[in-house]
This record gives sequence, structure tokens and C-alpha cells, in this order.
Amino acid sequence: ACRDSRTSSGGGGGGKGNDTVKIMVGGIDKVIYLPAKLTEQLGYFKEQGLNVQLLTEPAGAQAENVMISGDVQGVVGFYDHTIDLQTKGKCVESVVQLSDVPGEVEVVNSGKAGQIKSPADFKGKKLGVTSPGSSTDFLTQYLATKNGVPTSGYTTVKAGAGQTFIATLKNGGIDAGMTTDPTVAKLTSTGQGKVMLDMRTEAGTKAALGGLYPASSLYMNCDYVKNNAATVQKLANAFVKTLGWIKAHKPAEIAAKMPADYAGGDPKLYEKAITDSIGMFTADGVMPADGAKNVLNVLAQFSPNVKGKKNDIDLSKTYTTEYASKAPKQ
Amino acid sequence: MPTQAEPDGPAIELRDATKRFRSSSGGVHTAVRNLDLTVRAGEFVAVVGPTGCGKSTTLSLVSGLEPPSAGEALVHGRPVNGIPDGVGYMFQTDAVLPWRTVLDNVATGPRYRGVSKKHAREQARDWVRRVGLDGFESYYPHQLSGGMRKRVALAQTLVNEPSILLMDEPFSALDVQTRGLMQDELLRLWSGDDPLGQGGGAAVVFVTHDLEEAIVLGDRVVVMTASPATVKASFTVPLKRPRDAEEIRLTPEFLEIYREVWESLREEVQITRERGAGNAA
Amino acid sequence: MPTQAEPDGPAIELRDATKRFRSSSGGVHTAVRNLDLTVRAGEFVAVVGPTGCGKSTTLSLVSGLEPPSAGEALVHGRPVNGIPDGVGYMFQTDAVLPWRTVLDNVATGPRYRGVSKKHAREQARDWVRRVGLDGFESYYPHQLSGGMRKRVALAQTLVNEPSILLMDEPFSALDVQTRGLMQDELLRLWSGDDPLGQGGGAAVVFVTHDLEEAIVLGDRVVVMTASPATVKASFTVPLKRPRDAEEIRLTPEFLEIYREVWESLREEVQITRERGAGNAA
Amino acid sequence: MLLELDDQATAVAQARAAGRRRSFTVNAVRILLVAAVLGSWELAATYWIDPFYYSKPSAIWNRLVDWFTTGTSQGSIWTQITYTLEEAVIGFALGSVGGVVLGIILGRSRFLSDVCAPFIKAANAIPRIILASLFVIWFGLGMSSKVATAFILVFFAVFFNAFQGAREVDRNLVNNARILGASRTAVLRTIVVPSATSWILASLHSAFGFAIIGAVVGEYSGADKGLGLLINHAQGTFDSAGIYAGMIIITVIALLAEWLLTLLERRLLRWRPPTAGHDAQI
Amino acid sequence: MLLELDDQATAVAQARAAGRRRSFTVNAVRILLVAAVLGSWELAATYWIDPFYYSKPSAIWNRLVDWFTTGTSQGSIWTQITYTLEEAVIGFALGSVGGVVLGIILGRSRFLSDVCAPFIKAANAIPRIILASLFVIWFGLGMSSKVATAFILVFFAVFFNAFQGAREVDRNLVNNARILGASRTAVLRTIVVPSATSWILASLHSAFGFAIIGAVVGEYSGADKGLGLLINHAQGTFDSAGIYAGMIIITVIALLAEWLLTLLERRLLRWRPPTAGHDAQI
Ligand SMILES: Nc1ncnc2c1ncn2[C@@H]1O[C@H](COP(=O)(O)OP(=O)(O)OP(=O)(O)O)[C@@H](O)[C@H]1O
Ligand SMILES: Nc1ncnc2c1ncn2[C@@H]1O[C@H](COP(=O)(O)OP(=O)(O)OP(=O)(O)O)[C@@H](O)[C@H]1O
Ligand SMILES: [Mg+2]
Ligand SMILES: [Mg+2]
Repeated sequence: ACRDSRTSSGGGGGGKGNDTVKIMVGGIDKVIYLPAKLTEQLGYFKEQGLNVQLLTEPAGAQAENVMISGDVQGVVGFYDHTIDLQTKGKCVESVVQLSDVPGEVEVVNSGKAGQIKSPADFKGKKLGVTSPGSSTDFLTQYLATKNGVPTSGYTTVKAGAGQTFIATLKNGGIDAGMTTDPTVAKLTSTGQGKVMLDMRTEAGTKAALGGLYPASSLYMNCDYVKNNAATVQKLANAFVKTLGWIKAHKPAEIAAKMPADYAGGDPKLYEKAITDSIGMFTADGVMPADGAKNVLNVLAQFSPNVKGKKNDIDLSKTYTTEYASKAPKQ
Repeated sequence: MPTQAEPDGPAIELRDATKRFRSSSGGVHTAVRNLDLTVRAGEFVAVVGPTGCGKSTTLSLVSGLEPPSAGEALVHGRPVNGIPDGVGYMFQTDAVLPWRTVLDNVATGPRYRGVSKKHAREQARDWVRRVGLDGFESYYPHQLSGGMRKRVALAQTLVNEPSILLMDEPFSALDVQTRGLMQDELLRLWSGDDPLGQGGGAAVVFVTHDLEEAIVLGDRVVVMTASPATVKASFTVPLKRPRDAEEIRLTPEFLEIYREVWESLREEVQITRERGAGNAA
Repeated sequence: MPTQAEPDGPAIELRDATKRFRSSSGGVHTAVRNLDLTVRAGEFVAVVGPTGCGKSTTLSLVSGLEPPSAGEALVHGRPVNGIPDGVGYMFQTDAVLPWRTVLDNVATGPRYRGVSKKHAREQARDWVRRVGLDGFESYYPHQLSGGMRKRVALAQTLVNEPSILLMDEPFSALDVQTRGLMQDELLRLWSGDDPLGQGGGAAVVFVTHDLEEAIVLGDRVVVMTASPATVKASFTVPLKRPRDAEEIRLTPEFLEIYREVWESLREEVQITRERGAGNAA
Repeated sequence: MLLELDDQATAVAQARAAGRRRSFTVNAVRILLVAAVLGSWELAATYWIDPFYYSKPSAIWNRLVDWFTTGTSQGSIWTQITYTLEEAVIGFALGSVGGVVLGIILGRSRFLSDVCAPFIKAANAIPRIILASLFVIWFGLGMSSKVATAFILVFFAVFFNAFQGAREVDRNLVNNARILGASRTAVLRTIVVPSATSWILASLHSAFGFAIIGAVVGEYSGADKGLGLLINHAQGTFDSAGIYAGMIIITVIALLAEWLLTLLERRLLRWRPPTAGHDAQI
Repeated sequence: MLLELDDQATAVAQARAAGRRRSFTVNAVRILLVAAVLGSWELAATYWIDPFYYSKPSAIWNRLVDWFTTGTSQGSIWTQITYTLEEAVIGFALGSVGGVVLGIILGRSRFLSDVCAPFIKAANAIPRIILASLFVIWFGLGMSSKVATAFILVFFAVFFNAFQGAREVDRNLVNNARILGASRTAVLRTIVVPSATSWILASLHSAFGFAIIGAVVGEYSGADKGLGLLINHAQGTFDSAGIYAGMIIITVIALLAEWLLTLLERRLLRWRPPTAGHDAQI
């Protein structure tokens, strides 16, 4: 099972009219990746003559491995992985930037909201992240250090997302933690958790991180992008159109477009989650240049891979605005 | 000896007992049919019969291991339900525990009956010696010859000093002289002549294929019919005890009864032989 | 009969054979020591010896199942290495396949030797009949009595028509008459008087505890010493064949040889008995 | 003789009737148990515990009805079931054949088993969840990576039992077969395999469950169809009824497989004493 | 007599020497195998395959050295090992005791086993990865949820074998014990348990591996320490050397446990014919 030959070929399906593209979504039911499924629901892929198959993978970094090995052509995931991968000699670039903020929220157990008001209070606390080495981990480390708490000053706990996160916060397994919607919506609606830092909005992100932090994006193998420009363009068209559609519609309308069971039996909650998160999506899918730099800054301090290699990173190879800008605006 | 409910009543009684098995074809195989047998306390009954007639099955009814399909089995006057008290049963097939040494195998019974480990081992050591296995105390069964394993089983059964003793061809794997010694040991225990046992009076049912052995040992020799087994005839052995096997063999009484039993048995064996498939229901 | 390398040479030869086992205490137990034994093709040798002396072990050396620790075992003049061609061995313990019916058990040997299923079954059916088990063809071993299982094993061995036949107390679980019938069957096969077999001439080593049986069947009776086994004496049986067991028992020749063998054996049994722990190294 | 035949007929009939009574009691107790558990769950979830985590039987039932009538977000429920089942069945077939073959070979060869044992034991200690993600890299995202995960789980479960079963074969039977003229392969086929059958069957009982687990774990590492994905989706959307509903579907499939296996077992072990070691007395 | 003693001494010595030769050959072949695999892996990863996925032995070795000398991102490697090991050992102990006890009880009682069998089989089919996250919800994030995952894996592995082992007990031995005066519990203790020992041991061989897997899977669902987390971290940061290094540590632990188990096995099964079913001829 030698995978090497396939790494750069980037799979088949270039150029022709009805292309098949497989896209792996790092958790298709997460609100931060909502545009992927929404595009499918709106029929925009078909409209572009694309045959897109959306796969999902809940466990994080696996998605990139699968893409690099050529099994899928694109990944909907966090932008920062492209930088990380460059340190490993892999060229992956974001072609459509779905959001320019992380969409993450630092939630505090309501009972401890009095003690933990800002990252400066992280000292000695147990902080939840979705998984060690994930973006939530780096962001937590960044927030802590920026506010004078060394990474050794608190405990990182893998709390996952969804029910395990909620149960863990409730049981005192963590004092605070970083997660996304709909977990946040659930926690705040039941009063179990309070939002401490809200990185679902530009303002909140700038306050917390001192700049934008582009996250949710569609990224692909550089070689694939080069060899299949037409397909990539169609994908970009579809995604950008969806982003436009999101801006033009109300959360309730968006929720109604999604498959019924995405609401998980509580449509109100799902709508709230979309309401809270909707601000994070960009309108045009274009990467803001300073945003990319800010991501590199954060990573350079905490990612074991990027640390010390800041100057070797060629940011221009981690994203392209070419396709998103060419996409017809609505 | 364990106390007995009615010292004078029959120790073992089978009343019209029948045992059926499901046969391989899904039908029914009758192994024992309408069998009546009574053994008094202290009586030594030798059982002979054609091979495959149902002797082992009969013993299993008395031991309580198998319930009769019809009729009744009583031990000490009480219907058999579970294993009756005081029953000892030496199986036709090997049943020593492969994971215990010879000594521990023999000590098994006393241990089950609550004797302390030390005391049980002492008793066991004595019995190992009596069956001629001293020196092999720490051997495991797979390291023994066939005859040695049989003797371990014998010791295992006798160490419990049962008041009802069922034995299924116990000596068939032994050479003539060892067999003689074992027979003496058995008789000594049974007659209460034992330096260690608390007294005799056990009711013994002894299945054997050796007519001589049956006559030398038994108060009575019971001949079973061809399958399905029932009692064909019962011969009282008119020989006085103690009997010396070597001497007795040549007496006219012996030859007389030998001939009688033999005639009776031969018919059944012949039937078994001729009938062949006939009895396979 | 399978072809033989040297029809006139000895079929079986043990030269100074010794077999040691690791004993339970980690030491060494010598089961057979410096044993010399020669059996001609077509010779019927009966082996007797005290229980536990090493008879079964001797057979296992000839069969090739166990290699000698020292000395040599030869079959048809060739050193034993693996199972020699034409060997049949009926074990002392049950070794029928529990998952095969009586018929399929008996057909096992021919099937292994490449006979077609149909033909193997035919042969098997004939042998099942000969050992008196007709009607039980479709029974599984656990549904048989002890004696019936032994007869299955006998049929299983004989159906192969071995040129070297090793038998370890084959008839001890059978009643007198069935035993007689089986003995006749065996002799018929061995003497080549068999309506089905292609001829006689098998070399037979027959272990038994029954001196009468040994003398009635054997050309020679070999007496083994107490453990560790070696050949103590070998008695040629001066009785003419065919022998009728019932008649022969009363002839002076029979009584004479019986007494001789018995004397020789008794000493060894006594030694075994007295030595007790002595031989357990 | 007529009387006897009559007797026998009665005996057979009695045995049958007793069998029926037994199985009736057993089923009644089972149903009672299930009812008691479901009832107290429903009650507890309504009054005391939080159905957000624990769901409740009525909600699970509704979810099941919903899936089977209107389908799931990933399409028809039958598609999901077929997909997962296919992965599980292939993995099961390959894994059990592989496990049996290798187990028996190593079980019968001292040298090979001495050499290979530490490697196999080491391989067995590798967490399957990590393997599942490695398999995705090695075999791609398609069905093969899920099959591989199912395979590996089944393989080890079966292997260890087949290995031990092959070692436990009665020496006497092997010797007898060799004497009767069996070649090495004939000994394997006619003695070792039948002897090890009850060992192998014991492992197969748990193995199909493992196969499904493997398929589901594989789907967790990336998939676009399947029951694992369905459950994962339910987890992602706080749909605890969906989680339990998915688990119930998996369980029912496993029980069906189990039932088939029991039929096979009855067929293969027909030669056994009917109540071997399984009597009520002890 | 002296000569004979001499002979015997020689025989013992010869047997010993043969044993030494054997184990030398076995070890040599093992080492050769490992060297060959590692060598070709290193070579392949250097020239042909992509170390991004497959890493290479030298990188893995460096990562191991790094972990053991400077520690991991989560603190000392020993802390992680201790933590995971503790979870695994507790889960193993509870699971194997539970599995043996329940397996033997059900194996000896037809009624109980008839009633319970479908439930146990159903429970066995529930994917552990889902259970692991349910356990986090039920038992919290602490050690208990990982212990529970390890427990459940070990339990089923052991249960099915203990169950079958208890059913396979020779009827003759049970009957003999009953005749000799054994009570129900005495039969269980002195006949059923020793008979089932080789079945149980066979399952324990894979069970410790399962316990570690359970602990790691549990850590995947949420944890703040442990080897599972370490591997998860490596996965999250595209550190394939780290993944393999973590797997190697787990494997070494499992092999150590295996070695202890083999000692126990040898002690418990001393009564066996030394080469039972394990001869070189077949
Ligand atoms: N479980 C069973 N199923 C069916 N038939 C059985 C079963 N057990 C015994 N039989 C049959 O019952 C009959 C009597 O068997 P039993 O073992 O009592 O004979 P036996 O007199 O002891 O014979 P032997 O002298 O050969 O030991 C046999 O024909 C046997 O086939
Ligand atoms: N595997 C073994 N390990 C140790 N000792 C053994 C082993 N096999 C046999 N022996 C010993 O070898 C001796 C001879 O055994 P063998 O079975 O040959 O006797 P036998 O003459 O056939 O006796 P029997 O007439 O009782 O069948 C016995 O003392 C036995 O304890
Ligand atoms: Mg019998
Ligand atoms: Mg013997």
C-alpha cells in the first residue's frame, strides 16, 4: 500500500464537465462548517456542474492526511493547518476562506464565572480544548500567555465537543473551555456556561487576539489547484454564492434549509446557534492578508511544528484569493 | 460408616426402573427396562451381563446421577434425588482430576467432606500406599499408566468409606496379582476387617466381565439380560468367607455355580449377538 | 497386506531400547531400560507384565509415536522414524473421534489411505458388523457403552489390515463371550483365514493382563520385568492352532505353560509391590 | 412391544412439551426484564435524570420510526445499514478465516509460534482507533479501510482462540489418526479443526460484534455513509435519542448474526452430548 | 546403578542443552525479523515512501529518546505511562474478575444463560468508541470513565471464553466430584474453574491488550493526561513519528504484561503434559 505516488497527483477528475470532487468536512454538523452542507442543500454544486461528495470526519487532523494522500480533493477545516503542513513540506492552500474569525468561544462554568473573568485568571485552572494540538489548544495557549499565564500555569484537558464537553463542564472536569456552536448555544441556553471571550465576531476576535484569525476555509492540494483550475473555480463559485446567500437570509431561513436532523431535536437551539455564529462568515470568500499573518503569529509561538520557523514560512503559498475574487458576486 | 436410616431395610432398591435416552436419530433408546433390584446393607452383589446391555446405566440410576425415566430408585429407603449420602461410585472411564497429583486426587473426597487439609492428606497417603502407588504421590495422572490411574480412582473412592459402593469394572486394567491384592483390599474394607475403617456393612454393586471375579467376590451374582437391561437371574454364591481365590477355583461348588451363571449369561450374550440391529430403536 | 521389505527378516526389532521421561520432580523416570525384543513377520507375541511396568511405552516405541531415548527400534528392518508403514495400534485408552459416528469412525483409516468415501463406508460397514455393532452405525461415541467404544476402536484398527499390529489390552472391557468372538475375529484376520482380507502374516504384539488370553492367542508369551521394563523371559506356546479356548484350558500343556509364565510374572509383580517407591527416581 | 412403543411415544412427547415450557419461561423472563428496564428508564428520564444525556425510550422509538419511515439526513436508513453491514460482513469473513488459519498453523507448530508470538501479541496491543486512522491513510477512504478495521478486530479475537484450541487437541486423537495413516494435512483437517471448533465458535460469537464495531470505528475516521456516521452525526447535534437509536440498530443486527451463528453451531456440534456441562444441577 | 544415574544425568543435561539451543534459534530468528523489518522500513522511507505518513525508524527512535529525556508537551513521559497503565490495570483486574465470575456462573446455569445470553451479546455489539463517550458523560472525565472503557473491553473478551470454558467441562469429572461429596460451590471451585483455566488464560492473553486499548480510547474521548492523549496530540500536529512512538510504548507495556501472564500460566498449568499438542512433528 504505497501511497507516495498518489500524493501529488491529487486524484483524478480534472478539467472535464461533470467532475467528481470529494470534500472532507472536519465535522459536518458544526456550525462553523455550515456553508459546506448548505451549498449542497442549495444545489449550488450541481448548478456548477460539479458532483461533490461531502464526507465527514470528526477527529480533526485526519482530514488533511486523507487529502494529501489523494483520497479527497478538498478539506473544509481550519486555515492554520495549511501553515502547519508547510512545515512538514506539504503544500496546501486555502481557496475559499469561509470565515475570518475562528468562531470559537471560551465558555466558563457559570458557577465559576465570578473567578474567571479574563484569560488572566486562567492560572491553576483546568481548561478544555477539543483535542491537544488542535487550533483550540493553540488559541488557548496564546490567550493565556498573552495575559501573563504561562502554559505550564494551567491544565489542558481534552474535552471533545458536544455532549462530552457539556458534561465535563457541568461535572467540574474543566473550569472553562474553548468550543464552537452548537455546543455554546446549548450551554448558554441552559445557563450552565457563560461566554467569556466570543471569537465568533470580528470585534470579539480582535479584542481577544489582537487581529483577525481566519479559520474555517476550503483548502486543497497546491498541485491539484494548479492542475484543475477549472474545477476549483467552479467550487469557489459555489461556495461564494452560498456565502452571499447566507448574508441575504435570516438565521431561521438558513436553519430551514439544513437537513432536519441537524437541529438534533431542538430547532430553537439550532437557530440560536446559527444566529450567534452567522457573523463570522465572510461575504466574498477572500482571505484578508493581515489575517493570515496574525495566524502565523499565533502559531509561531505555540505550535511545536511552527515554533522557530516563522521566517521560513511562505504565507503566499498557504492561500490564494484568485478563485474567490473571480467568483461572480451576488 | 455414615449412619443409615434403616439398618435392616434394603440399602438399594430399584423398583420397575426404566431409563431411556434420545438416540441419535431423534428416536428413543431404552437402556434399562422395568428393572427390579434390591441390595441389603452389607450385601456384596456382583453384576454381569453382555456388553452394552445397560449395567453402567443401572449404576448411574442408583448413584442419582441420572434420574429414572419411569419407576423408582431408593437408597436407604428414601427415593433418590440428587446424590444420596454415603454413595461411592467408581466409574468405568477415567475420572481422576488431571490437574491434581496422585496424592491430592485421593485427598479430594475427604476435602469435599470437610476434613482438614493435613488430615485429608494423611488419609490419602495411606490409601495411596494400599493401592501400591507409594512413590508416585506427586505424579500427575498423565504421567501414569492406565492401571495406575485406575488404582488412583479406586483409592479416591474407597478413602471416603462409602456405605453404598458402586464399582464399574474397577479392576479390568490390572494384572492378575495386583487385581488380587486390590480385591483383598476391597473385601477387607467391606467386611469391616479393616484396621483403619470404622466397620463394614457397605452394600456393594460390582459390575465385572470376569465371572470368576464375580463369584469370588459376590454374595450374589446378578445376570442382566441383553439390552434393554433387566435382571434375568440372581444366583446366591454358596461359598463361605473368607474365600481364597486360588483355592476356591477348584472346588466343585465353584465350578457348579460358575457353570450355572455362565449358561444364563451365554444366552443373553447370544441374543445380543444375534439380534444385532434389533434393539436399536 | 502392504508389501514388506524383507519378508523373512524380523518385522519388529527393539535393540537395547531405553525410554526415559521427565518425572514430575524434574528428575528422570526410566520407563523402559535396555529392552531387546524381536518379532518375526507372522508371529503373534503376547506381552504380560506388572501394571505400570512399561508395556504401553514399549508399544509406543515400536509405533514410532515416541522415539527411544537410547537404543534402536526397527520395523521391517528399517529404523523407526515417524510412523512406519502398515502399523496398526489400538490404544489402551479411548481414542475414537467423538465427532464422528460409529460408521465414520471405522471408515477413518481407509479414508486417510485414499479409499473413496463410498468404498471406505462399505468396508467400515462390514467391520462394524464383525464387531457386533450393527444397528449402531449412526451413534456417536458418547452414546455408546465402554465395551462398545472399545469395539469401535478395534474395528477402526483392523479395517486397515495392518502388517504390524500393536494392541494394548484391547478386550479388557468386554464380557467373556464377546471377548471370545473378538479373539476369533482377530485370529482369523491374522492367520489369513479371512474371507475378506488378502492374507495373513501380520506381526502382532498383544498386551494383556489375562494370562489365559495370552496363552490362547500367542505363539510366544513375553514376560516383562517390574519397572523399568525389560524382557524377563519369553515362553514359546507349544499348542497347535487352531486352538479352541474352552478345550485347551484343560490340557496339561496349557496348565504347564500357564504355571511357568505365572511363576515368572509373579516374581515381578511382587517386586513391583514391595519396591513401592523404589523405582520412582 | 406395542405398549413399549406407546411408552416411547409418550416419552418423546413429554420431552417436547418440557422443551416448550422451558423456552416459554425463558422468553417470558426476557420480555419482563426488557420491559422493566425500559419502563424504569422512561420513568427516570421523565422525572429524575436528564434526558439530554440519557434520552428516553419513547424518544428513541420515535427516532427509529422516523428513520425507517422518512429516512435520515444521509438518505434512507437501509442504505446506511447495508453499507455498514457490507463492511462488517467482509471484515468478519476475512478476519475469521485469517484468524482460524493462522491460529491453527501457529498452534500446531511450536517453532513458528515461538517466533511469531511476541509480534502477534504486540500487534494486538495497538489501539484499534489509531489503527483505524492509519488504515485510512494506507487504504484510502473507501470501504477497504473500514473492512481493514473490522478485519483486524475480528482477526485477533479469533486468532487467539483458534491458536489455543489447536494446542489443546487431545494427543491421543492425533496419535490415533497418525497411526491410522493420516498425513499432516489430514490430521489438521480431521482432528485439529474439529477439536478446535468449539474454541473457534466461542470466539466467533463475539467476533461479529467486533466486526460491526470495526466498521463503525472505521466510519468515525471518515466516511459519507453508514451507521457509524449516523451515530456520530447524532452526537454532533446533541441528539441522544439518535445515538441510542443507532446503537439499537447495530445491536439488532448483531443479534441476527448471532442467531445465524447459533444455527451453524448446532449443526457443527451435533455430535455433542445434548446437555454437555449445561445441566441445571450445576 | 551408578552407570544408570550417570546416564540419567547425561539425559537431563542433553535435554537442557537442546532447550537452550532451541531458545537461541528462536531469539535469533526474532531479532533477524525485527532487524529486517526496521531496515527495509528505514530504507523505504528514505527513498521511496513518504515519511510524512509512514515516518521512519530513526525518526521514531529520536522521538522516543526525546520523550524520555526532555519529556513531552504534557509533562514527563513517565506520568503519561503511569496514568494510562493505572487505568488499564484497574480495568483489566475488574474486567477479568467480572468476566470470569459471570462467565462461569452463566456457563453452569442453563436457565440464566438462556435468559441473559441475548442481552450480553447485544451489549457486546455496542461500539466501544460510542460507549467511551457515553462513559465520559456518565462517569465524568476522571479516571473512572477510562477504567470503565477498559473494563468493558476486557469483560467481554474474558466473559465469552469463561462461559464456553465452563460449558466444556468434562461431565465425567463433575459427576465424579459430586459423588465424592462436592457441594455446588466445591464443584465450581475445584472442577469448573481449573477446567476452564486454559480457556480463561487464552482470553487473558488478549485481554491486557484490550485494557490498554480501552484506556487509550477513553483518553481519546476526553482526558488531561495519558498515552492516548499523547498520540492524539501527535495526530493533531502531523507528527507521525510521535504516533508510532506512542504505539511502540503501548506495545512494550503490553508485552511486559504478556510476559507476566506467561509466568502465571506456566504456574497454573504445570500439570499439563509438557508438549501438549505442541510437538514439532505436526
Ligand atoms: N447418552 C446416551 N444416548 C443414547 N444411548 C445411550 C446413552 N448412554 C448409553 N446409551 C446406550 O445404552 C445402552 C447401555 O449402555 P451402558 O453404558 O449402560 O452399557 P454397559 O452395560 O455398561 O456396557 P459395557 O459393559 O460395555 O460397559 C447402550 O446400548 C448405549 O448405546
Ligand atoms: N509422560 C510421562 N512422564 C513421566 N512418566 C511416565 C510418562 N508416561 C509413562 N510414565 C511412567 O512410565 C511407567 C510405564 O508406563 P506404561 O504406561 O508404559 O505402563 P504399562 O506397563 O502400560 O502399565 P499398565 O499395565 O498399567 O497400562 C509408569 O511408571 C509411568 O508412571
Ligand atoms: Mg459400562
Ligand atoms: Mg499400559
